[in-house]
Amino acid sequence: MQYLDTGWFGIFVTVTIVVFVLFNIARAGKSKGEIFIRRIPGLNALDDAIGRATEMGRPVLMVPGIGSLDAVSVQAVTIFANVTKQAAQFGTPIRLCCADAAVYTLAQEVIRDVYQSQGMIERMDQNSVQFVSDRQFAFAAGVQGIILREQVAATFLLGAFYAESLIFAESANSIGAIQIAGSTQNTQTPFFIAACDYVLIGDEFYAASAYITRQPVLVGSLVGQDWGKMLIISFVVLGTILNSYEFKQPKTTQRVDTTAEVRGGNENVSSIEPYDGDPRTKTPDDTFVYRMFNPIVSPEMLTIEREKEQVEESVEPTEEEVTE
Amino acid sequence: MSSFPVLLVDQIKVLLGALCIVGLYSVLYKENKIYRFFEHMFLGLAAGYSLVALWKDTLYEQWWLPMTGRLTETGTVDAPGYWLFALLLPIGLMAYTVFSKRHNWMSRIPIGMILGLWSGQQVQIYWNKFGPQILNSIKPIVPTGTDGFFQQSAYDFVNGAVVTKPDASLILSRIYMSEVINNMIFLVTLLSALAYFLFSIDLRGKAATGFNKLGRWMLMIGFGAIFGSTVMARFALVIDRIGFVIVDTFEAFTRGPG
Amino acid sequence: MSGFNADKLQKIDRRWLYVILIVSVAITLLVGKGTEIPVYPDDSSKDLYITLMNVPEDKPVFIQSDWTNSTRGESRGQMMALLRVLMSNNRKFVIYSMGDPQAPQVARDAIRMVNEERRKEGLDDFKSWEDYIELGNFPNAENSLNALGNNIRSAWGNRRRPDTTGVDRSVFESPVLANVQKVSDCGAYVVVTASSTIDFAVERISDKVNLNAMVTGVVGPTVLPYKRAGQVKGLAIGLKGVYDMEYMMKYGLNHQLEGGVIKVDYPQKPEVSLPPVPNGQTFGQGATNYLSLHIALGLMILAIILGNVGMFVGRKGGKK
Amino acid sequence: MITNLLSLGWDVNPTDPNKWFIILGVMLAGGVGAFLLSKAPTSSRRSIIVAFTFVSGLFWVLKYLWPEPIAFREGDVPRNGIEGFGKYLTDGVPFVSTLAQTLTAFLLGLGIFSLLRVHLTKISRKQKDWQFSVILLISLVTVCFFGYWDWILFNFRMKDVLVSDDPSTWTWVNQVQDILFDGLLQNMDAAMFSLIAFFIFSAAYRAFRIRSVESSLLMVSALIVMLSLMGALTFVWNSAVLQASGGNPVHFLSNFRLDTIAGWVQSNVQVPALRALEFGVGLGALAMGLRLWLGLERGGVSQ
Repeated sequence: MQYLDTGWFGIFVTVTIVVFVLFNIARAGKSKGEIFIRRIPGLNALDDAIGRATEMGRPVLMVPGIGSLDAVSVQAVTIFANVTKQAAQFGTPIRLCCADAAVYTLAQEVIRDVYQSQGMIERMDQNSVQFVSDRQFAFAAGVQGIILREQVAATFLLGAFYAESLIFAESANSIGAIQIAGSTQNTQTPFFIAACDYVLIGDEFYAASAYITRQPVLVGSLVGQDWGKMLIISFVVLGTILNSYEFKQPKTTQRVDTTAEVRGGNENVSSIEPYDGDPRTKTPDDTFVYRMFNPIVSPEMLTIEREKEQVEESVEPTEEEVTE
Repeated sequence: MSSFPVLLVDQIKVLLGALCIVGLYSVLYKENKIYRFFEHMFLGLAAGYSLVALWKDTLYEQWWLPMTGRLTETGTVDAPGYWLFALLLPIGLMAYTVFSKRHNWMSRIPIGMILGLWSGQQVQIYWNKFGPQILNSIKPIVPTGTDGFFQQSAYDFVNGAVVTKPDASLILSRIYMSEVINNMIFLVTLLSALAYFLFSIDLRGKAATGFNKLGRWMLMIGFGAIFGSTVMARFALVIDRIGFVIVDTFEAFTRGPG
Repeated sequence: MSGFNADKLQKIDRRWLYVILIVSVAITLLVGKGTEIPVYPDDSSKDLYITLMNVPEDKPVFIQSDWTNSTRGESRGQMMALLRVLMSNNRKFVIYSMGDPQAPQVARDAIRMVNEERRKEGLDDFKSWEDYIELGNFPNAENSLNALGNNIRSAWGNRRRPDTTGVDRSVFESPVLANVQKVSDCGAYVVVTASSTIDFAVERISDKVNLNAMVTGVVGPTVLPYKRAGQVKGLAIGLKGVYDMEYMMKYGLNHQLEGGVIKVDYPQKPEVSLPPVPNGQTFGQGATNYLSLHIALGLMILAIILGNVGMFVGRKGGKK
Repeated sequence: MITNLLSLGWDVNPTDPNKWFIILGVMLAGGVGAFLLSKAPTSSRRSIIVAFTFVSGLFWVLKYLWPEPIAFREGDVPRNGIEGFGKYLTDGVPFVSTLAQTLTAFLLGLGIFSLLRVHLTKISRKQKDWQFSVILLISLVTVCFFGYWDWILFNFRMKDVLVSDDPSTWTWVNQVQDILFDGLLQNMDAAMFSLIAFFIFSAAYRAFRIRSVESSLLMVSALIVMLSLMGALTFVWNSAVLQASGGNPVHFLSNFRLDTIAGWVQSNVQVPALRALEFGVGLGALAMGLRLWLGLERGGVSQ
């Protein structure tokens, strides 16, 4: 009954991070939003972008990426709900283009709620939230067409973008739209940096809704994530110090990773054996840190007795028996 | 049923392909009617195809067959069905309550389930993805090789030929000052970039803001490298497409039958 | 006056840039056919070559082919280079997709094309069932990989393919998969992809198999951290990766050719010495398109320089 | 084998003539359940959604946290309840794995409905460009028709004649489907994809200027990588380096080979920077997953 697959350490770290997040959410709930959050420049530009679209009387385009329904899409839709709230007040038309049916369903519900809660349901155009296509480049072609034909004034490209990112960003740039973009896909961030006015980098995307809404749950979770980052930082720093020390020690043992046959199947096992080669210093896999991350599983730990099931002979003949 | 000559079909395909490329490329000049034509055809084909793939690739394979079971060609049982799958239909259909003013809240049940399934997995994959990377980020920053600043070469250059030194593996195992500096750069990059994403700490003082700024600069270098690599990918595709228009089209019409 | 010219340099209409790109690539493709370009393969490509050349004879290679025609420019070259190495060394393989329903078809086409190449060289075809098994598509990479790592026999248990006599049988009865009890029984696992399916493979099975990747230039940088952490053993990136592989297939690695020349060396791994592939074609899509890539990249660099020169001169002119 | 999947008598024998009654019965029961659910009081709605979400996520969390039975082989009898539950979880993976995608598939109808609504409105009101909407609808119906016909021929009607890899066995229906899919759709995909190369060109030309430290760093690192990707250039550069070091390939100067420089930037700056980014994003996803799973996120799904 051991955690042989990942070792206890991995589970310990994951659970610690989970506890960090939940603890801080609870803490933030009590402290009534007094917690500090660093300024995120891209988000301050949201208002300007909507203002400009209002002046020009042209629509605001929002795209939650082409990912399926997950945290990234939900996060994007949450930010779009805030954009829509403002746009609704000014009566600025919006276009929200989806590439996944589930995201579309969610977005439509959320956007309708926004208009309803603002008491302006009559301002909502039925087709303002659209499902364009669930095929990547058909979606790209469709949205590019919308950008160029409707001459959108502002674009919000937030979510999981892939290759199509630059098609949107450059098309919108060519008609002079103001653009705010952000993706958790690192591969697309450089293109957003090249073609857009404001870019949310990496984790800033997840911090966005906490920054905009200042809801205690979100703010607390953000603090919990920061604790998680500090945990990683401390692992790296402590590990570096430990390894720097250990790498100067002479190598006396060596680790052997092999597979062993256990109960009619192969399992990965490892053992520590004395080292008698040329004198040298420790290698990475001799260190304490390495063993933390890659626990030693000895064949003895896998020794276990278990009964076999009584298998009833199958009544139906198998295929081979028929052909013979 | 009858059929067309295979060669003719190939020629039509290549010709249509070339037309599509020219039609969609026309948007580079400006948005125009030809582009609009291909765009709408594209959207229509894609939606139609999604409707086909919906049953063919997803529901039939992942839902219908597991629910009703499979038979082998001789009619014996290959895999039994599971009736529990049948419950997915009513749950999925709850999403269609969006059209009802009173019951539209129910559409959030399938959505919640999809999100729940995704969320549960996050806990599961976190360590598998990041554990080895944390371990790999831990690098020694004290040299163990003291006989020089740079790592000695594991090779000698004798009479115009490269010869491996006898103690090559030992030399390669030592850590020299140059590598320590590399590791330091690695460490500083990692830590400054990580610190850049600490949102709840108020940065005061030159050192803290400077470190933060350094993190952003390092990220920019990283993004630049991605940019460079991606450029290769995009150009490789456009080269392939131009090759398709020029070479493949030409070949399709010059090659004989068979 | 210089200000006027410089301003032009800064603001070349994008359409002109596009025309220049198309024309120069097209001309290079027509004129530059068959030019061999010297190259220094990346270490990650060398590691991939090492993996592929060292696959044990009795273990099949698992190929997760997740690309479609839209990245044909890179992925097809990678796929074909991979197939050439394996077929040339007579290694069995299993091929399947987890990324896209269209992926199996393009993979089959690639196998067919390599088989045609082999026929031209007077070599035997690789036959389905005996030499390789094509499993088709598994929708949803995340879950399919979970299931694969969990229990390969249940994940693939219901796939059937015709044997040499045309009778559908369970794929585990084929010579390719007969000895495979769990996913770690594969000789190597190669993901050929243009998308994040490599991330899913790293998350879910990198601790169980010798995981390698052939990815597009876009995905490449995100896989590099995995490569450095050892989660991915070998890695070919983009068109350069294709040509790297083709070049090593032709000239070997740390291998003395006639006249004592080593075309591709690997100073970090002096113990390795790998010959070129024993037979079959080596150069393919990588060699054909690599020259055009030079031209395109050169144009891009030129454009960036021109833009900057224009900006600087223009700024000076403005100050006057 | 799926045969052992749930081993709780939840299976249906495909040869059983009553199987349709069982399946239809379950569907109906589910429908009745959904109907009863729709009568739930307004105050309990949020809890119902949160409960569904929680239960769905619970499987994977348990799968991760529950101890896995050691060296468990097919046909083994679990020694105790803990092992039994662990085996149950492992066996459930193939079943739970497909759930999200199947549910999303059921939702596609909503998406297609949205598409149709937009374009039918255009046509019925004769709005600008309505002709193009007609083209869209025609393409949609055509590909649907031939797609399904092709599937039926391949899998049922002419299963023994048609070979997917051998076009000479195909009928005209399969050929039309092939033209629509391979000739049109695939090529348009590739064409749209390759458009990006042009956009990258113009974006780089416009944005890569030495204006600020940030844009300069971005530009320089992109240039180094691009240069190193040009094999011929690398070759010339490296040959020059070799000459400078007196023809000695193991000389200290060999550290300045172009591919070595690019590799250095990649391993010492790009890798740690991206790793830091990913650590953050991973934590963000984990925290958000947690909030969604426990129903803490307001304003999103569980309003």
